[in-house]
Amino acid sequence: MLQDPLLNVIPFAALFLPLAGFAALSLFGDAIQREGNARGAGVVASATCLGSFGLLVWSGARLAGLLADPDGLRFSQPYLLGEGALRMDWIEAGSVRIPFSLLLDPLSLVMGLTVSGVGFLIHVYSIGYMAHDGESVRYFSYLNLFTFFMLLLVLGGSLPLLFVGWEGVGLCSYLLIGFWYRKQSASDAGKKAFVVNRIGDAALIVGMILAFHSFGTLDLVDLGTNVGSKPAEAMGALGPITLTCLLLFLGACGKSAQLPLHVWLPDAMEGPTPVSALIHAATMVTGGVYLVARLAPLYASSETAMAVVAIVGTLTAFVAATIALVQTDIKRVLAYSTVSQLGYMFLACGVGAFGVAVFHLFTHAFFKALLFLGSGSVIHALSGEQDMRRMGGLRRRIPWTFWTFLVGTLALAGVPPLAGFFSKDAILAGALAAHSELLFGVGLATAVLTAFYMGRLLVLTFFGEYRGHEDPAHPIHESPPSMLAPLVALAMGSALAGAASIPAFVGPALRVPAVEHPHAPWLPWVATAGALLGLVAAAYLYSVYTDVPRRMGERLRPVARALEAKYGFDLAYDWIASRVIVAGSERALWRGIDVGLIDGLVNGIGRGAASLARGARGAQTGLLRGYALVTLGGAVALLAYLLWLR
Amino acid sequence: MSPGIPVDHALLLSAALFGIGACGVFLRRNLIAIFMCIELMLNAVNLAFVAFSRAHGTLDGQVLVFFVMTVAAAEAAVGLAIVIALQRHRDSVDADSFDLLRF
Amino acid sequence: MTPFLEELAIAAVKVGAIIGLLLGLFSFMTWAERRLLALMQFRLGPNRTGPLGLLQPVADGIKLFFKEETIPEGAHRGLFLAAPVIAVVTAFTAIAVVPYGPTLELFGRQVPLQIASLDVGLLFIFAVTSLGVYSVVLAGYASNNKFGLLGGLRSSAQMFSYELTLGMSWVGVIMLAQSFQIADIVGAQAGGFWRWNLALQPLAAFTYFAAATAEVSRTPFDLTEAEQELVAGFHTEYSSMRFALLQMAEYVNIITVAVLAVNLFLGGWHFPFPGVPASPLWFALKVAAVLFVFIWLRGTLPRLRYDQLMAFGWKVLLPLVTLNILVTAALVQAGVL
Amino acid sequence: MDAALFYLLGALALGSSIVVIAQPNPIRSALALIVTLCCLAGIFGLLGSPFIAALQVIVYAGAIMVLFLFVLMLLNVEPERGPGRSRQLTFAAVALAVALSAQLGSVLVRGDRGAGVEGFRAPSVDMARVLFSESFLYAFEAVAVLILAALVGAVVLAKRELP
Repeated sequence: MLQDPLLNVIPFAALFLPLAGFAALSLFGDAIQREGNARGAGVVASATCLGSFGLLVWSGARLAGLLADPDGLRFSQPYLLGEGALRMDWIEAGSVRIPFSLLLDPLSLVMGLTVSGVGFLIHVYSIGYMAHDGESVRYFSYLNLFTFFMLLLVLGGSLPLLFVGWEGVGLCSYLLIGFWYRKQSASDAGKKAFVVNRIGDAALIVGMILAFHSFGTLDLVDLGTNVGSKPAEAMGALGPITLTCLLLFLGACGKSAQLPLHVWLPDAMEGPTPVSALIHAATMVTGGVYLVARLAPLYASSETAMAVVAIVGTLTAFVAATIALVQTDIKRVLAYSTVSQLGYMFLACGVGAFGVAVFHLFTHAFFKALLFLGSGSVIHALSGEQDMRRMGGLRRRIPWTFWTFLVGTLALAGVPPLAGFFSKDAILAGALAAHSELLFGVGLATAVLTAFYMGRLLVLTFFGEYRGHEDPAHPIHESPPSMLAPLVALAMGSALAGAASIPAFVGPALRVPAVEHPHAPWLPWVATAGALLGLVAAAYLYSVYTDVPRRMGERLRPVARALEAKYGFDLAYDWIASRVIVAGSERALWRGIDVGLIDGLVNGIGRGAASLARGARGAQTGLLRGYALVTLGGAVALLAYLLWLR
Repeated sequence: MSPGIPVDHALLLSAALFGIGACGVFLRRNLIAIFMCIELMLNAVNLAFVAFSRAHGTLDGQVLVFFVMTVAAAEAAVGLAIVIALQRHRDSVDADSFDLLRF
Repeated sequence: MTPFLEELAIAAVKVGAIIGLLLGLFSFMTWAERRLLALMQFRLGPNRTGPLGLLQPVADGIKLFFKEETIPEGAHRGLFLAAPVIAVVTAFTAIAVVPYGPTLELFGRQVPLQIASLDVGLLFIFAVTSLGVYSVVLAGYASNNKFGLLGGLRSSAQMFSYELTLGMSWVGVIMLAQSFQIADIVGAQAGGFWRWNLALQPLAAFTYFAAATAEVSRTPFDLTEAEQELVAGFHTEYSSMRFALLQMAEYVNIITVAVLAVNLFLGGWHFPFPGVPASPLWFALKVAAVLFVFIWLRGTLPRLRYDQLMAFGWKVLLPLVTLNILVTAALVQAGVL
Repeated sequence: MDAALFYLLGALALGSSIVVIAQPNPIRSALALIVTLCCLAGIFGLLGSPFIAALQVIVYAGAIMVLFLFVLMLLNVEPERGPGRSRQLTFAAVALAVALSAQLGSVLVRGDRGAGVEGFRAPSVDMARVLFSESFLYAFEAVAVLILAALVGAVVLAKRELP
């Protein structure tokens, strides 16, 4: 253990600071947010977030040398009261013993810094964005609570602790999506997100139980270590390891919006835009990726699981990108883009390039947060307008937003030397290294599509003529500095994050062999060409030959309809929910099991007892001597048995 | 004392008395008579205890008899009180006339 | 003579002597009672038959002997006839185990002045006297007479109410002597009247005397016979010899109770002061004194009401005797007594 | 001579116990039971338990049976007439009782006999000592409490309700 007691406390402090902010805001919110101090809540929330970030940076710097240890640093207990003064396990039941331990290694440090850093910027942004909302105290308290749970998810040293964070961020996501709960669609979207996530979470719980059953531990590091000692038969296609991995992956799918559980994320855009940026782009949705990367040794030992992860990721990336092509809502385009990019990350995991996945996660956090915040700025400028068909020509009206948004777009499209280029290139290289040409091909195609829909978005929003109606009372205006400053910061991050050698930094913590970089000097050129091709095509199609997309849509009517219907996922779920489940519940569960079986059983027992009693009451003659005679007969029979029959 | 008393015969006497008492419980209808038959059965048991006490040469059997007697006395007191209460309420001590507790 | 026959002979002699003595004492006591009561009530009493009327009991006996015996209609004949016999048998049996003097040296052998020495001693007396209740109960029941039945009921309730107190009043004495045997109890009281249980166990002595009075249905506890209300209680229907037997049993019981009182509380055959050798003479004098007290009581106290009788037995005597046992046990345990 | 006395008392006990169950008049059966009990007391004495014999007379003959007689006389119980409502029961009852008796006899006779002490006799004082000894003291106390409870119960049960 560390000799420096201060170091032992700091991760806990970083973790609990946002919780303290939440407590302060929810208990004393009205005092903090007094009249004439409309920003108090935002300032407090931002400060706690910045504090966490600072503490993590500080401990990261202090631990830099120690972090080389692949097992990371584990902080079992905060021993504020001196060594050993307060040793208690979080859960202790039979053989299950789970300490309240945090794990700080390069992986969780990267995640934690991303969460708190990007989170801080988004907090700051929110101050301006929510300035006119009457309930900003509630908003910021939720945001702080979210930060706490996210940090718990990231820093938790065991699966159950991670799961607490996991559920906590789910809760906050629900609360924030439905923040404007008076709007029907918002509260519906919140419920949808919650319900869909439950499916994944249930799988996660089962996976956790299975993991404990198979490995005897729920500690994140020990789980990875124990895999190696498992016998060969455990590695089978449907062995416990594979099964555990698949169940945990299903959980990850729910949280990270992978097929077929992605349907909640686009709807989650009903929440405030900073929430979309923070939760549904930069941090929470990457939880699934983090979980898979965290358990890299586990996944790496099961080829089946890896294949499933890779295929699901690739498919999600492609499908979401195609849907993004036809979306008209600026935030929905970004939402599908997020789904697509998360698919990319899972693709990376699936081909064994876990470090690269984290790298993309890292860069994606910057540029996607930037894009969301930029879109928020646009929406702010247009007083709530989200439909791209009623935008256009905003380039000169809101130049700060435009330029930062441009940086984000280029980064996402993968144009060098911006961040997205490096991480995406590394993913494609990983796919190539895994000798899966199909995955590589689809990945490349998705990259082109990504560039295309981003180009479309950029052109439709910022170029051409303004197609909406400007309300004289609310003229189009640039956002306040508190919103622009985070945009600028994130733009700088998006531009530069690619320089960070995350895979190399994270590598030791993953404890799986790094992917060999393929000898393909052509890859960067091809990737860049694809990105540029997509952007240029989009620019041409949506600014010069504007009726080509419409004609194409008419020509390829079924394809367009399928895309507009988002491949019918929602319809299918709706059908399942309203027909299969409702009808099944009514016919099978209610009439069949409840009325028929359970009621029948209960009533049957009652009737059976009644008829039995009717038959047996003849013995109740009320004659004392009759009863005594029966007793005597019993005694004689018992004695006879004991004497002669035994 | 004389060794001439065979313990077996005392035990057989005890069994016979017990049987007679048990028989009486079913033959009699008068509650008090039933009670007396139960006392007879208890005494048969006491006889067996005393016989065994003699056979073993220990006092334990006799101590048990003492306790049986005490319990019998308590039982007689409460039982007869119940009989008196019954007679007062129902004007009968015939066991067959108390048959309300039936189907 | 074999030792067995010798024993038998001695026992026979003792039994004969005791029975004769008791019969004489019974006769004398009927006379004494009548004379003394008369004296107390400023009357003369029977003084015509023989000197001072001493032959009156003999005359009464002869009269009763020749009287016609009647058995009421509807009486339970067997029980009616058996009741006086039970009374006499239990009365005489009880006194059989009571010693009346120290062990004597007669013709070169140790002769205890006692018909039978039983290990259970006091318990035996208790057992036999408790059987005596039956004569009263049965006599009352068998007579087919309302007064008889009521008398029987009263006396059975009274007797087993006071029997409890009676038995418990002995417990303190038994604890002091560490024996059930009367001879041991008397032995423990040797050496002066301050060693008598009357001094050491005054509460027990009082409760014993009260309970014994009730047990033999003497005034003030003579509700069983209560001439004014029940004619004569359980022996209303008796006449002739059976009446005489019942009377005899009653007086023998009184004598038994007196003898026991002397043995248990008055130091038995010991002289009140040390130095004087023990003798049956002292014993006889003490018994006579106790008997006088019984007669005296009859001449002095009025009869209690039935509820007073029960209340006195259960609510005064029983708690008192229980207290006595507790205190005695504590003192014995502490080594004081 | 003891043996002869034993058989005499035993026969008397058996005979009187049969009277107990056969005599329709409850008072006469009570008297027969008293005879049985006294015979048993004699047998106890013969078997070397004078203390128990004395107790038997005091407690059973002297107290319990007096109570029975008292209640019988108080309630003025009529003799039973006829077998009542359960005539069929009678035969079953006699048969079962005989069977039980036989079984008990065989069980008892087979019972463990122990060493067997010649001329065993328990002095009364020893009995008292055993009763107050460590091994039975608590049982003794418990029985005392039981008696108290029975006393209170009997008083409450038999008490006439106040108007």
